[in-house]
Amino acid sequence: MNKSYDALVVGAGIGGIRAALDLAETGRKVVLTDTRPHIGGLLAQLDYQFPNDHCGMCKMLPLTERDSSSQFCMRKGLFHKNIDILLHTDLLELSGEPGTFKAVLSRQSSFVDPEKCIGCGLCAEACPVSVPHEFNAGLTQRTAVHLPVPHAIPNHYVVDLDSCERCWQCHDACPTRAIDFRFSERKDFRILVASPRPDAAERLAGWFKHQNFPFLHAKTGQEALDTLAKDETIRLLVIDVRIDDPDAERLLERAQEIRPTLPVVASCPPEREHEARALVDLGARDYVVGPLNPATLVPWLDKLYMRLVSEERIEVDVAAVVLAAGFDCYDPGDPLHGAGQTLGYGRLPGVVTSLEFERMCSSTGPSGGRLARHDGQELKRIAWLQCVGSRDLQKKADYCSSVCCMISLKEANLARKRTFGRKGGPAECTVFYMDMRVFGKEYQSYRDTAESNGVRFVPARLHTVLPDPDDPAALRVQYVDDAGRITTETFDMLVLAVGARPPKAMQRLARAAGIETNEWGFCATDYFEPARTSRVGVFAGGAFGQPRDIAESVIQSGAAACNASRLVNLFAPIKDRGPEPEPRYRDVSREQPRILAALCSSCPTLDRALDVDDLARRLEGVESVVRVMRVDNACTGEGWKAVAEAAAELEPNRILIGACMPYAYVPRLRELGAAIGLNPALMDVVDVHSLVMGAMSTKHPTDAAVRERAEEDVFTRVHMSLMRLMGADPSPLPEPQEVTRAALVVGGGLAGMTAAMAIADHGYPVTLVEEAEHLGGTAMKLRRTLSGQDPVRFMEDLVGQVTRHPNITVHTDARVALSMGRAGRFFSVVSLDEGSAPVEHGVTVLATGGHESRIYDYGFRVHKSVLTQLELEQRLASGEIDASALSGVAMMQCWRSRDEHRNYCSRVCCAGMLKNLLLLKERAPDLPVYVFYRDIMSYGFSEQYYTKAREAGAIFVRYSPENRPQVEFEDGRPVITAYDPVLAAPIRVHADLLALSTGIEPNENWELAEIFGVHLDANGFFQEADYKWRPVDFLKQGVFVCGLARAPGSMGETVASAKAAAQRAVRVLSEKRLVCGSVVAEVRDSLCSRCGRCIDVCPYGARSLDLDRDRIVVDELLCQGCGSCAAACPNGASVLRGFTDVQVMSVIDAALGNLPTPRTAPAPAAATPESDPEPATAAPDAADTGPTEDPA
Amino acid sequence: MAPATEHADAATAKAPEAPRAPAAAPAPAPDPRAQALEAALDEVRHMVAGCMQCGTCSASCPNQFAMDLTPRRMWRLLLHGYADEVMDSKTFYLCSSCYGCTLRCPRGLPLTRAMAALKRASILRGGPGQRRHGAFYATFVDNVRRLGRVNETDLMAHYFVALRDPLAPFSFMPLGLRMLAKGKAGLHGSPQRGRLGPLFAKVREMEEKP
Amino acid sequence: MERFEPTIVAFVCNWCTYTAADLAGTARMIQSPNVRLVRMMCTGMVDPKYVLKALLGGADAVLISGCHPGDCHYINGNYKARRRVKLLKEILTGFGVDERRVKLTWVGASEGNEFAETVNELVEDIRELGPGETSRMMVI
Amino acid sequence: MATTVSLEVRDANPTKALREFLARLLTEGLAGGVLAGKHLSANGGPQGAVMPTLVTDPALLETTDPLAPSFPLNAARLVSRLTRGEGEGSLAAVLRPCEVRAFTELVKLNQGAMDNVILIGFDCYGAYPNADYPRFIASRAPDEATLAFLAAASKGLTDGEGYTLARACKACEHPAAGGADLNIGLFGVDTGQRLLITANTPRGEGLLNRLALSDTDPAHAQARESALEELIAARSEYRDTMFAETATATESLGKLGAYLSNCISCYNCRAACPVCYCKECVFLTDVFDHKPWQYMGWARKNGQLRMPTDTLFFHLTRLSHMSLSCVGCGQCSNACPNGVPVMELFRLVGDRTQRAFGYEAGRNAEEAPPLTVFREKEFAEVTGGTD
Repeated sequence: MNKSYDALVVGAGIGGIRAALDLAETGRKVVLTDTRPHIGGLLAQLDYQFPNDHCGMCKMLPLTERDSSSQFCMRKGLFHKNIDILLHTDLLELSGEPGTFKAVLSRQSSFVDPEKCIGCGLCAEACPVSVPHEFNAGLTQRTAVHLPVPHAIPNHYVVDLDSCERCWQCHDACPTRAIDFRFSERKDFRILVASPRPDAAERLAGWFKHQNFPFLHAKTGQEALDTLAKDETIRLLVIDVRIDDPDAERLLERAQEIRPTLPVVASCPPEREHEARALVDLGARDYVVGPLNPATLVPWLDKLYMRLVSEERIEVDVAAVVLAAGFDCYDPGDPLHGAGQTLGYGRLPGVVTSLEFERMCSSTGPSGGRLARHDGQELKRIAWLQCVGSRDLQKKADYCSSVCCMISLKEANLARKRTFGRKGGPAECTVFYMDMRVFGKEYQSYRDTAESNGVRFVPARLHTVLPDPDDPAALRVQYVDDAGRITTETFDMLVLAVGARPPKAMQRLARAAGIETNEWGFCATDYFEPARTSRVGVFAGGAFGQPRDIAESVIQSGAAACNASRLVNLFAPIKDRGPEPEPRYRDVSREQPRILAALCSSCPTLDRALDVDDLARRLEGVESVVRVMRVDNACTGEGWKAVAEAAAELEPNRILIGACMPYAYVPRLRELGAAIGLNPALMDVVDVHSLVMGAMSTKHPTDAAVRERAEEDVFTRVHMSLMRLMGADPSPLPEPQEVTRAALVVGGGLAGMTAAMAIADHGYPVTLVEEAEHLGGTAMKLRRTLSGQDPVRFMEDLVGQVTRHPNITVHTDARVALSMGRAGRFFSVVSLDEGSAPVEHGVTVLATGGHESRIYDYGFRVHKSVLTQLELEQRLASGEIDASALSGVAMMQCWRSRDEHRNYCSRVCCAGMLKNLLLLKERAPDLPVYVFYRDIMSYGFSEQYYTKAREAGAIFVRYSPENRPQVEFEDGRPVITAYDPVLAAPIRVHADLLALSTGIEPNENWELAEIFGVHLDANGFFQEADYKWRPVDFLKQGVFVCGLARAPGSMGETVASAKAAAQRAVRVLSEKRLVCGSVVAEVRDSLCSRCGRCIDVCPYGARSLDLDRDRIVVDELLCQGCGSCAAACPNGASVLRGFTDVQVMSVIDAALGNLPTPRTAPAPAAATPESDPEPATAAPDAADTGPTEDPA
Repeated sequence: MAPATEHADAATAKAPEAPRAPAAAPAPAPDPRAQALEAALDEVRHMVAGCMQCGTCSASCPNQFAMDLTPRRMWRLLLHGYADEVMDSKTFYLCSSCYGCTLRCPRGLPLTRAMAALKRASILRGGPGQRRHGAFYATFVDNVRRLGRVNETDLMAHYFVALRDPLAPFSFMPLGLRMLAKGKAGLHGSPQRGRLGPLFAKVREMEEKP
Repeated sequence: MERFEPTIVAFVCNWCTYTAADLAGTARMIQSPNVRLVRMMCTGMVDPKYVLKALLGGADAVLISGCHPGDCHYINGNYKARRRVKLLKEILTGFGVDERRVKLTWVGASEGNEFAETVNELVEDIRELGPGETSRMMVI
Repeated sequence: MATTVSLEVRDANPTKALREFLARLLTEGLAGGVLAGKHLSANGGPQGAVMPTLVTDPALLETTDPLAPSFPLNAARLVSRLTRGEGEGSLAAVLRPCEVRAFTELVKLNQGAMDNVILIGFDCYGAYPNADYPRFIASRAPDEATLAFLAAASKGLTDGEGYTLARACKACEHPAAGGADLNIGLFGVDTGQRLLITANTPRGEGLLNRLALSDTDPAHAQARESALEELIAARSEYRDTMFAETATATESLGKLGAYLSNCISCYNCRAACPVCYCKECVFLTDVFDHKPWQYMGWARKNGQLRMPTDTLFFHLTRLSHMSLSCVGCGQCSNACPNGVPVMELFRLVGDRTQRAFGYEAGRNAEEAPPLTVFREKEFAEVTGGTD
């Protein structure tokens, strides 16, 4: 029987992780796969991410029930009790119907047993291979057996079979026998060769005598089929394309019928290679071209064998699928589509891609983060060239990759930071661009900051890149400036801002998943529902459907998860889900601490480095330790069984495991806890191996001093853990809180209605409050989308669905007057015409929307000829404006946007302009249309409409904020005077109409912000918890934000954010009771003076003064366990569980060897090296030395 | 297409004087030649409409140094409706059809073709500019047609005649002498003479067919 | 003569620096064996008491290390830590404790080499300074 | 500009004038109670401590003598108790400047409220340590002793046989109560004729309006300013000498240990400290409830262990907790049974830490305590300039 999951998420980058977590947190079982050997996708390589130039990925981790997932840096890894992660795994096939899909996965083997690999690296030392390391974008070399990423925990080596030279030295070097190339099974790997050549099998057997594969021979197709039919032990079929009776194609088809999972490969003479390729298209795995010779065939076939026997085919039943395979970076070195040739990429070492530059800035990169020229000289002048492989019809990319502008800004910032304080001053940074696309929420100010920090922006495209004749390591670049002058400048480095491309295996994945791709090879998605693919039940998360930045990817994944969750819900409603069996833990709060310690000795490292028996003896002497046992395999089930048995015998109330890679064991602790009835918060795992690994590989392990040192180190570390565990608070966590399983959605526009529908579809009652008389909001005013859909019908349908939905109560003409409570349990009052209505709800979604700004300027509202783009859209739709009767139309972008008035890009205006422009041009092709703009923000696939608009003959005139177009009126008709930078001359445009892109403003939100205890940003939008990682959350849990109230966005983006918010809301509602994390703050009221310092420092607002009871209270769901309050409290009235003063101070004592242990006890003089100081340094001043506090 | 722009202040403008084309005043008498010219220019406008003014064409042009308008500005003028400025310029005549701009244009515009189309339009239009800038071009082609390859001496002789400028030969004298000295230009006849005649005839035949 | 090996208690944040320390540890970049890592959830929870306890208990130096400003998992814990360390330095330097014995740094998750560098630098500094006074005093 | 009025003194007895002033507050309903130092025994004498006393009956103000050079405890904590939570009627508290500043700190820590209290400070010449005051007053009548003190102190003569002004007072550079609603001016004033009353806050202004006292001659106010400046200069000089001595005496941790070697961990200093507001000191909680094996471990490390333990730890921790709020009232030294010069240490360190954060304890109720706020870019030197 197949393992079954609620959802399959393909791609374990940031998008996939978000989708998987969103589903897992609502109790859905998820299988998360990635073709790479690590999680994190592209972001594993990016240490710094705009717009704050730091990481913060960990902020994605669950906030409620924190204990069910990992609580450490996500670069190390991730686990969640409801997620199974399969790396090195591809989706082969997806069959069946939504709700009952069957997915076939194939997991490649890394040939290194993760249960045995201790990451010592001896294999890599032995490996003779040297190939470019993908992690560092090829800037460093790696061996065939290597660590894919430096920071994963546990970090296991993997063998890259493609580059392996089959010398087997790694196998011999491995101290734990973790590497397995399956030597012994070759003799059972029966290979059937279907070839007309009479000696085919004998010849092969001769070549493979070392491998000893059994070869069988079939001279005709029929013979091969007969053999297959009767001999089930055949493991591989080799088809020579020259076979007849039946021919190769037919043979392959029939063979697949007889043995569907049998791997088949083809062989062919060079002239018939196309036939072999055709066989691969039909399902053969690979082919080999003759004339065959043992030097190439043997490694090829042997590697094939190793793959076949070690790769795993996994079939799973899933209800829904989320595809989040992200994007790849454009390769300018690609021989077919590369732009590198003209730009010197691959030829001049100073020309690098943005990804390569990113790695150069990274501490784990080739130079450890030190920026230098390739000849070692200081990097003084760096240039970035935008749109390499994007917005380039020649490179088949009529789209904008959306992220490169911001990446270049970030890299310029980084470059300046990395070179700051150096003698010659920070590096000079120059960005060559066409349009700086800073269309995200805070991106304009990000650009402004870069500009004020000295980053230079040049609107030009570099053309020629040559080595500088005076300084061959530098680059001489040429471009034409606005005035048309050829300009030559010298740079030390040129960074190509490479665009996004569909993932390499996109075609295969699309075929396997049965989805359509768009003309650029990305997943085709629905305009209004960008998370929807062409196949029902298969959703697109992250940047799979379009290149996106982190925030947008996270939102997109939330939307995909929400769609998947809705589907899963049809098959297994969360509401009806039985409560998970809660483990019952023994109450040990009245017992003295009794610690069972177990040291893993499965790996020889520890024993080699120190005297483990002595160590165990010493540890047994530590206070509260009842036994120190040695476990053979702490990493396997058996090892844990031994611990469980000992626990049953000794009834300890604390357990400490000394093993390697503690993070890997956290899920095990939960299991052990359930098995022996002890709360896992009273258990811990301490790493005892990494400390001695250094000693083992670099120093002679038999040196007594080294061994003693190692023992001391390990002892101290374990001792510290014992002390922390000893002080662990055994009292139960705060009582979980009952959840009111209903939602309040404020705002009845597109976002509010979408969120309400999504929550209601999960079976929870929703109260939808709209201030206006009717549902609909701003989206109701739209008449057309850029790609031609009908928003009116879409909105009318949605309003209809919402009004009819049995779980949704709609209040129009209504406002929220009051709200109190906390996540899971709110009480609000809605004031209506006919009085007020109380609402009890567990979550709140704020979707109060925004509107087109109106600023009375440029003759707006004075002259009839001036109107906003939205008005133009409506009048074009109604026929009020007849395009053919016009003699000229002018359009003005960024009107009072992206400047001191409203320093953000409203995102939608350029698309709105293009939409009206194209409609005008469609109706009157010869109508002159002039667009005055700063940067056209046609990000993503809307770029194609910009191209179309240009092609349709519209004239775009760039202006700078310092030199804005001037508008006068002649007979009520606008006359615009502007400076055309290309003509280097002013121009005057006479038009009948002037359409202004006025931008989006949020609706008045401050009152709601106050009512719900959330914040607004400087522009009046709601301030999300974290721009990148928690875009629809507030710091206050249980309240979510979406739509224009969060940030400007298109209808599709609004829908996505609404669904993402709904999914977050469902996460709270899916629990009957909400449980806090085990690291949570508490108040010892008897000590508390109510000074309120803890309230001031709490970043989550989790603390408040309860006036009725006159005490400080902690909202344990809001509390994330940062401990700020504990540090701020002078007398320990505020306590963080797991990190109490007693615990930390005794850990410090243990760290310093200040606690009694059997060995230190009898001979204090020889205790530690520190206590044996040099006389000369020990007594410089009598007052400083002696027992100064001697009462005598 | 009625151009609706004008230079606001011709005195400060570096671009040539703009014709004040009345917004809605079509030419009174449709001259077939003018119509053909307008159609030819429209074709070019259509070719370059997708231009984003990135300047790659200008930067990649090896002859840009000699042009009076950079290619980018020329496309821009054309799109703005300043056909005369474009027609009066020698930029497109200086295009040596290296295809550098076409290869590198991120919008994939057929710029070399557009240059050639401008040359054709210019011939259609005639006028003193065309004679001046077109002289070399016409002489060159004629030279190739007659001799089967370029004979520098013969070319220059015909060019000077076409220029109708008695002083022109003197300005080229130093270069001519140096070339003669290095054997780069000679008076000997071409063995290829007339070999391209059938090719030219075929092209003309093809062009004349509708 | 054996080289003086300083004992350093390092309070590192669970998110960034602990990861970096792991990275440095697995990459074996840290030369001194005497760095005792005490994992805290956040630098913002490092009570001045802990630093004092470590120094009085015989540590030759105390290192506090967490996420870069703007990168704190808990939003702003590192800013609070910076003020506390400022305060501690003001107090302790007056009593002849060299400023270098209390060190605060920001080390991001992938900055294993920065962590190793920080530690190695600190070790060098402390070697130069010699053992802390308290390692010879009978104070707790 | 702050209003300064003149309070007429009859019989050359400013104490009496002050009593009458306080009585007016009670009888005219401007305050529901008056908290001020009061001689508990009418005759003074060796037992004659002057304790803060809450008086609601104007008739019972007769031995009230806030100006007496006796300072048995810092009354800020008493005002804190009287103002925490919902108050009943308003209170007038006559406090020394250091008490006003301590109270301001406590208000920031939510330990009291300014709303229902009129703070009346006065120009403070200082006070004698608890042990010295009985010797100072000897057998004199309270008013007589106080008047004699004021007369002598105005000439800078405060020390006599068996009694010297507390060092904290001698080193106090905040002798006037700038943060109080009203400040009674004595410095440079002929206190036989008048007292000056200055309103520092709108509430103080309102009060003075209600009391309708006559404005003072600007010359009197000017004279007071000069005297104040002079006094501050003298005290600052004394303070700097004291700082230098203390800094030398504590220049290493070893010396600090010696400095504190007489400490018996009685925690009187923290009990007497007005700004140590914890309900219970952490050093008295179970956190420091060490197990016998822990003591043994510590002892074994160096072969011996001073008991009681945690002395240096306690003082350093208290410095980290309270030095930013230290107002220098000197009650810690006053309370120490073993003569540990605690005040000197706290003033020295407090001066340093407060300066580091640009903060001054008690200066302004609006100023946030340094550890409760932060800025994104500050103190780059702490991390060596990296961020």
